[in-house]
Amino acid sequence: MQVKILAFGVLKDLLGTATVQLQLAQGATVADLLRILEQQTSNLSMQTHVWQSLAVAVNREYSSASAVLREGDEVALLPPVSGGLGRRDAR
Amino acid sequence: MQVKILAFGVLKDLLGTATVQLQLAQGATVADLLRILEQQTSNLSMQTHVWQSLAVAVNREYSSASAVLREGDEVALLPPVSGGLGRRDAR
Amino acid sequence: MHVEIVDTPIESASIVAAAKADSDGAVCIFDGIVRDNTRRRQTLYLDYEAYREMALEQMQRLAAEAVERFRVRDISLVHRLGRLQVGETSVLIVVASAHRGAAFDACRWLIDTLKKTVPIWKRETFADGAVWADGEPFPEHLAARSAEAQG
Amino acid sequence: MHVEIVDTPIESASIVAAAKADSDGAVCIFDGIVRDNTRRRQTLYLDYEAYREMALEQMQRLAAEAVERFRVRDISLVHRLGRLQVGETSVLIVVASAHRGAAFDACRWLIDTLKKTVPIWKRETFADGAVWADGEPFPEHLAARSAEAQG
Repeated sequence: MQVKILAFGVLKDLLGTATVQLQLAQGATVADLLRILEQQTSNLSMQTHVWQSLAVAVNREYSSASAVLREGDEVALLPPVSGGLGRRDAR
Repeated sequence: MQVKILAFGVLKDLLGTATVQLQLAQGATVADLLRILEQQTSNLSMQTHVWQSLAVAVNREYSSASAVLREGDEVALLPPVSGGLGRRDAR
Repeated sequence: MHVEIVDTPIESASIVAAAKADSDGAVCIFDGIVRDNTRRRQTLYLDYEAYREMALEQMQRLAAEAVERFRVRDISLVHRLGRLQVGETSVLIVVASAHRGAAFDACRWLIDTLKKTVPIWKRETFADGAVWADGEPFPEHLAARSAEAQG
Repeated sequence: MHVEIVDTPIESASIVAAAKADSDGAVCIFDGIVRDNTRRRQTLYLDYEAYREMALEQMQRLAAEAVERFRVRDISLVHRLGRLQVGETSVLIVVASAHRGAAFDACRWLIDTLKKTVPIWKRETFADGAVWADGEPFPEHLAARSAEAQG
């Protein structure tokens, strides 16, 4: 089956593209997808922390790693968000 | 000695005036002054709670009941304040 | 700091614009407006009066204390006196700061403390009468008579 | 409710004016502006980008949840995208309520929650380079990989 990947922020830079179509085995989960993408970019080893801190939205809803993907899903890779103002504000 | 009394809000209505000069014995305190004023208005018995809840400013500084007054002092009688917006906001 | 007591409408937009600086990341604004009712009784208008000189001094001290205490960059604190119609601003507080936590904390402390300590009173005129609004009790250290003496 | 993502300057004054109603006594406003530095590194400008459809949906839910949770009357929540200069507003939150406590609480909850959950990112261009701003870690229930899986 095919899903559409959207990448944002630093993940877009890492994947070198904002959108990509990906072929996955039937029954693949969000975790499977992340493993595949991480392997594809493993030569950029400095960026591994990005894969640990991201969130994934499937069809615009936050989704867990165990969620099963379906044909035509829109899967967005979201680095930690930084809307509003500076991060130091949280402190 | 003579002091100048300023009354605000409901206390102004109660005393029937915003400013009054009052003759006091040398060494009189804020408490003495309040006792005199309370006696002068004692026929308006419904208003006694006002005398228990007020603050007094001497020369524009909040002052305790034990403060000794001096010739020419400006003594302001302040009902509980209600600037800003409604009281229920506090809840 | 911009601390003022005015007798004419508070120009919120220009006060807020003037309060910002390049080092600010957060501006927290409190706009106190005249509500159309108190405990469901219909309000026609409010008259604010103050012990003006003392009120201004107290407001200046509050603003200075808030800058010190919350480490915010700047504060504007403006209260209006006289007759106010429903919807008009009686008090405007603008706190500008590099960070938002301090801006919120300072703004809230300012309105809470102003309402208890700054000598301003409000006479509320309803469709069916007028009263001096109940104030909040003075903090113990400001009241002329202690709780003990009242008992 | 007025929830919007815009690509042009946020007109704070008119949004605030439109947010007020006669039953309001308190309006709490948060204005997030572009600061001239981050950790003392000089900021030239910021570029905000979003997963736009999802960000708007998330903002709408946040506003509705805040109304429900804090019992405030109305909320305006506007975020700007694109290139912003120092001093410009990136996010404006306006909470109108009969009472001030709820207005402050809702306003603060909105900015705190927005910053952790709404998919918007910021690329910061300094005098000496550009970076994607570090975001705040996602709340545990939103992160794709649990703390356990990471260990």
